[in-house]
Amino acid sequence: MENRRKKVLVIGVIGADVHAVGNKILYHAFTDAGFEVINLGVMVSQEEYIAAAIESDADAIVVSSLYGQGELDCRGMREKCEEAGLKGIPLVVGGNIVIGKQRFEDVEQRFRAMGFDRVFPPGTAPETTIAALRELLHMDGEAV
Amino acid sequence: MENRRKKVLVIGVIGADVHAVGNKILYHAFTDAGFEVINLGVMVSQEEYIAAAIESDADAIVVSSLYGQGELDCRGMREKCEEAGLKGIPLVVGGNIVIGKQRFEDVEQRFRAMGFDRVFPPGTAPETTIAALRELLHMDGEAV
Amino acid sequence: MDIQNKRISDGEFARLRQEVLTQWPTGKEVNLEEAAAYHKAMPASRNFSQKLLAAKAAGKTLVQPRAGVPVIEEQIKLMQYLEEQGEADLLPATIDSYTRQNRYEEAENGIAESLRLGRAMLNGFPAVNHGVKNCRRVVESVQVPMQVRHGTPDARLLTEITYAGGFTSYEGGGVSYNLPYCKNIPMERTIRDWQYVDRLTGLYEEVGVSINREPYGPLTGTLVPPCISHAAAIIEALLAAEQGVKNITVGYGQCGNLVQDVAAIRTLQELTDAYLQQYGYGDVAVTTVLHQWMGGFPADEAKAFGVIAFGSLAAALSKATKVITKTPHEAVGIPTMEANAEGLRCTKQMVNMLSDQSFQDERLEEEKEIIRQETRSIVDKCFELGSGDIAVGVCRGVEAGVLDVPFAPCRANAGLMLPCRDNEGAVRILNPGNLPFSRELKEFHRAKIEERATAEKRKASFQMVIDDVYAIGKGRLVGRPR
Amino acid sequence: MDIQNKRISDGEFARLRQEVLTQWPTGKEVNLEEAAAYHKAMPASRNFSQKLLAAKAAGKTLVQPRAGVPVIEEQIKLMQYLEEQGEADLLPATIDSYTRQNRYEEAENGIAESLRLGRAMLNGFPAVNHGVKNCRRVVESVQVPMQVRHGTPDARLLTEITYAGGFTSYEGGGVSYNLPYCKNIPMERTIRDWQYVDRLTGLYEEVGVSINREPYGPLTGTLVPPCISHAAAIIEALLAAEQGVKNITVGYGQCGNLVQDVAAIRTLQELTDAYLQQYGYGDVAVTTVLHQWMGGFPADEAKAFGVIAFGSLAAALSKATKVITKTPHEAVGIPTMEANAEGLRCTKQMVNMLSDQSFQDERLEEEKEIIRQETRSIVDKCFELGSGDIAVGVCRGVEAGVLDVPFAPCRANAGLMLPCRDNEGAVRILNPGNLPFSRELKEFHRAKIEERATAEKRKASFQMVIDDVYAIGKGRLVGRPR
Ligand code: B12
Ligand code: B12
Repeated sequence: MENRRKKVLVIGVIGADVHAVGNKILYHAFTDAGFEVINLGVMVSQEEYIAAAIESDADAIVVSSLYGQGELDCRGMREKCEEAGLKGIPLVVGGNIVIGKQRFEDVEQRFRAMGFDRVFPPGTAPETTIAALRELLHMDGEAV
Repeated sequence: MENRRKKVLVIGVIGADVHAVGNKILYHAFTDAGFEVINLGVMVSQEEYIAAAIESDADAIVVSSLYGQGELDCRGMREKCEEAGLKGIPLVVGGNIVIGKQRFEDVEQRFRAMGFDRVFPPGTAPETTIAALRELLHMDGEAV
Repeated sequence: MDIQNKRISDGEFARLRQEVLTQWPTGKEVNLEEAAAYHKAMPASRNFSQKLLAAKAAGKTLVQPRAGVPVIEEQIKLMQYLEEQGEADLLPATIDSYTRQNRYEEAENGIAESLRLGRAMLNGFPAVNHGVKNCRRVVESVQVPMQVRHGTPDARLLTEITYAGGFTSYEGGGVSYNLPYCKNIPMERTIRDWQYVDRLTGLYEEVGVSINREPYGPLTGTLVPPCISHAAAIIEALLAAEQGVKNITVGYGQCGNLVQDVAAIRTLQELTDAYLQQYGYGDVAVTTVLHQWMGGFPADEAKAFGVIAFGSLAAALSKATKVITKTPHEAVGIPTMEANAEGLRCTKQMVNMLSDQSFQDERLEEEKEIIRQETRSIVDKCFELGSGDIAVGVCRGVEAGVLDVPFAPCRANAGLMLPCRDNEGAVRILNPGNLPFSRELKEFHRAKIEERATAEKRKASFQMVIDDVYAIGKGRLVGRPR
Repeated sequence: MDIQNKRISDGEFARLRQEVLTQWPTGKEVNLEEAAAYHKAMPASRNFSQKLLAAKAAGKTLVQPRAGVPVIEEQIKLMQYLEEQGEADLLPATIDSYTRQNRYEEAENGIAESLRLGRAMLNGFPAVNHGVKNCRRVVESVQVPMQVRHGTPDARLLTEITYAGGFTSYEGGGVSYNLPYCKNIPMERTIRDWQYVDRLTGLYEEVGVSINREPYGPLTGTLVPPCISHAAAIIEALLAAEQGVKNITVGYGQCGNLVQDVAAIRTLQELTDAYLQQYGYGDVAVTTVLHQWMGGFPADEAKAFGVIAFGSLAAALSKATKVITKTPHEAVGIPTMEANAEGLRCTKQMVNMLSDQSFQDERLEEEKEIIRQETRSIVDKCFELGSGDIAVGVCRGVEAGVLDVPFAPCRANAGLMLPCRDNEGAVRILNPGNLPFSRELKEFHRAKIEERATAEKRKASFQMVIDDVYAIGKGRLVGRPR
């Protein structure tokens, strides 16, 4: 177990979004939890995520969107991943990913339809996020 | 006009209700507005209103209820008035006359069905109250 | 009626008790020994007195709602909701208004009608009608301590039933549950009936069950100057202590000026401690409660949240041991459990955000000194009028207008004093009536109100008082002319 | 890039202008003379500068929301609603994030998608795409003055269009709309682009149209110590004044400790006035704005009302000229117009209830002196680094970490300084990085944080910072370990 390669996450805040606080804290939390984290910071384009994921042979792409325009920014991301050869790479998204207070079930469905594997509501705690990633990446038995 | 008898109002807070502030202010406001006011204060029973109205040959009975139990306290008041010979005396009620935040249309209908001529929602200002009484008592042309 | 500030003898108490317990059938469910054993078996976390003392030691402000509904199952649901969703530290059963006037027949009808119509027809929880066993069901349904909150001139049977029912705190007193809460009852009678309540509390204390007693601070909730509510609270504390009460929470209703509110809570603690000490009751533990604004509220819920937060502010900065909350429904009607919990959570947030901060205003000491002098002048005058007996003295004091509550409905109240706000919103005295104030104190109030009158370019008059009554409901503290 | 704190010459401005106005088709709607005439024909009640000065003179705190939606008709509806139902004294158009990054194509798509789906797909009002005529429709739909609120590093075209569109106040500046609002843009560029904005404002002033400028106070909104936002505000005020701006509102985001917040607003006014005076801009009128808590909010609406009231408190007691409100939806998403109006009304109630009271804390002077020394050390060091030129100096200062914004996303920011709260919740500096503080100042901060560390029985560390980031969202001010 000790020698096994750490799981690699590419993280960043998509679009024209500059919300940096959560991103800095997630970097810290993911690293602490034993992930290798490629942090692209804020204002990340779909292309940048994909390039970084290819380069780092990433296990998942973690998209943050806080500012509301995530629904526009995330469209077509799954298709771009496929085209770039990242077939089936886990895509997760969280933050305040749509405009305004909406029924989360609807929001979740919309992002699922866009090809995201997991969709999280506002205020999801780092602990919850980490637990979900461990489950998604089948790390349940692994030490951290 | 000068010599005409002032309109007489019997006012008070019904039931086991001790809310005195609005009652004191209404007394003041009605008097200022040119009414003759028989103020029975708080904790007034139906019988007390009726006795006072008979004694003073009142033009209307103004029932306040603030504490929520007005719906129980007001039941049967119209019938008691009729029995006592106060046929058709205008009965008005206001304050916080039922328990909790209810649709006012329902409340109004319930009290109308009990025989109240006018029913007022919480927070009705003295000016509004006075205007309504003037209208009810056909004092529209009268000076104050 | 012959009255005295002296512990009711065991014989006399037993005699009264027989009478009290037969006022309504549920009285026969009460058995003091069994009840004491019940209390002792209760987890310590449910004891009000202890929770208050722990909070005081930790410098915490606990949060408590008002709440009561007629049907038992609904009361249980309400309590559980307020505990879980409202994060309440302490819970109440607010008693309905028929029970408060001992009209148990009407309360019974109210319960029946509530069940029949499927909606509450009473404005509170009719504990007497529900009896001991049902009270216990409520108390046992939650983890936190419970208090009886009411407004009952003769609360003897209610006390018997709710104490046996597991409540560990009890609001009220012979002054504070007379003048604002009835019309025709003489002071002697309520003082006497509340001696019974306090004696019963003392009896529980003697068998090792501590029950917290809380003189009702806000009185009419409408422009009551601190000295008036302080005097009432201190006198009720002294009367309670004589009967053997050991754990007392003195209360105050927010007036709205921060310096005055903080000064009020601080002096309330200090003066109550001092008077208890002076009169030989140094072993009584004293805590404080601030009531969020008790007068007319704005109907708009967002504005009501502002008023709720305003009260939380005063509670937090004064470091009151607990705060009693209002709800966004206040101006309209008894709140739903959701609205009630909202008031609690808004308060929690505000109190907690301020809990690490202290209030060190330059004017605080001066304001405290004013309140001290005013309060002492009233309490001491009552002692004087009673020739040293405060039970006698308070009755004479009320009659004389020495202790005078604004807007009180009770005939026993003189009603000569008129309060209004000064230019910074502190509640001052426009017309002192017969308050036994020194010339300096009267001059102080006059000058303060004059300052406002000048600023508003009008004479100080009853119109100013009316404007102040409406002010907070209309979005301001001081009722200035438009 | 070559930069200097000197008024842009007319020739240079004209050259730049041609470029700017062709960045997007709506640029050709702009005509300065026609726009000036339009402004002059507007009722005085719609002029932001004048309304602010009147409020300052009267000691009033005005209330202003954030608000912006993509579709014109919806923006009009929103503004009217907030004016009528929210009782807003001032109104904004908050610009969407594509426009902020000059991505007008994407904004166009966002408008189209919003129309197609019947719900907002942009987080604000895309003023550039809507153009001058549509802006005027919005401005004319309400009685109160309107401001553009955004976060745009290169805001030149947006300014042209919205000024011509009738807005009379404009937020932002070369520091405050760079460091928190972008990733890769060099300071020299934003300073230069904002000199353009300020020069344009100056040109309007010169033809008799006063437009208010507002450096953006809260920066990242997350544990920003007063000295940092003060330094940024003062420097932007100086830069603006040089370009001919005459009416400036300096801003500050509530930190949460009352003494610190009041001291901050008071010193912000005082220091800005002093620096403007010192550098020859004594004719600039300065007012202040307090932003209600700008960091993470609690998701629960009742608790959010608590935080809103908390910010209103700081605004009222500090007597800020205006307060920018949050809403009960803050933690979740762009508010509905109803929720936005609720935030406004809660604020109005709180601000008005406190308007007659003054804050006279014993510690106020000491706290003010700390902020003065800190701020002066940063601003003066920037002047030094620029050899007397503050445009050069601020770029070097930011690079060096002399002016360092916590949690800023921009690479230009040094990011060496770490803030955290002290034991009373004031924001202090855990690690000063390269802040040019005296040894005494550094010692002051160290001691304050040490006091908290001792109380919490843990070492001061980054964990404390993280705990503080979450604290208000979790119902407290100081992020203490559980
Ligand atoms: C601070 C803040 C700012 C600062 C940001 C400073 C900076 N550069 O970082 C400033 C003031 C500059 C700002 C600007 C703006 N903001 Co802002 N901001 C906030 C605020 C108050 C707090 C955000 C924060 O830092 N929280 C603390 C951190 C720790 O939490 P977090 O960001 O939520 O991140 C955590 C979780 O979301 C989660 N998470 C994040 N990503 C992911 C991904 C996955 C997969 C998972 C599972 C979890 C997860 O984990 C993180 C760590 O705990 C929020 C509202 C709120 N939450 O209270 C609004 C908010 C995010 N902002 C908002 C908006 C709209 C804006 C602006 C457009 C201005 C405006 N109209 O008001 C601009 C946008 C600028 C831009 N181009 O991006 C909106 C978004 C609305 C929406 N989605 O409908 C919010 C929700 C406020 C609101 N209700 O209107 N903002
Ligand atoms: C002050 C107050 C008290 C004081 C009263 C002091 C006193 N003796 O007067 C105290 C603290 C003692 C008190 C006690 C109680 N109160 Co109380 N009280 C209030 C409060 C906060 C303000 C009332 C007030 O004085 N307003 C100022 C005056 C000027 O306005 P007003 O009373 O509304 O009267 C005006 C109008 O209503 C109108 N009006 C009055 N009568 C009429 C009649 C007509 C025909 C018209 C047109 C108009 C009209 O004109 C008046 C003058 O402007 C209100 C809530 C609120 N309004 O904010 C609750 C409120 C009235 N109380 C309430 C309750 C339930 C109680 C208690 C049972 C305790 C409890 N459970 O909380 C006890 C009842 C005791 C009893 N037996 O009556 C409830 C009633 C609930 C309901 N109807 O669903 C209210 C609404 C609070 C709430 N939301 O729970 N209360």
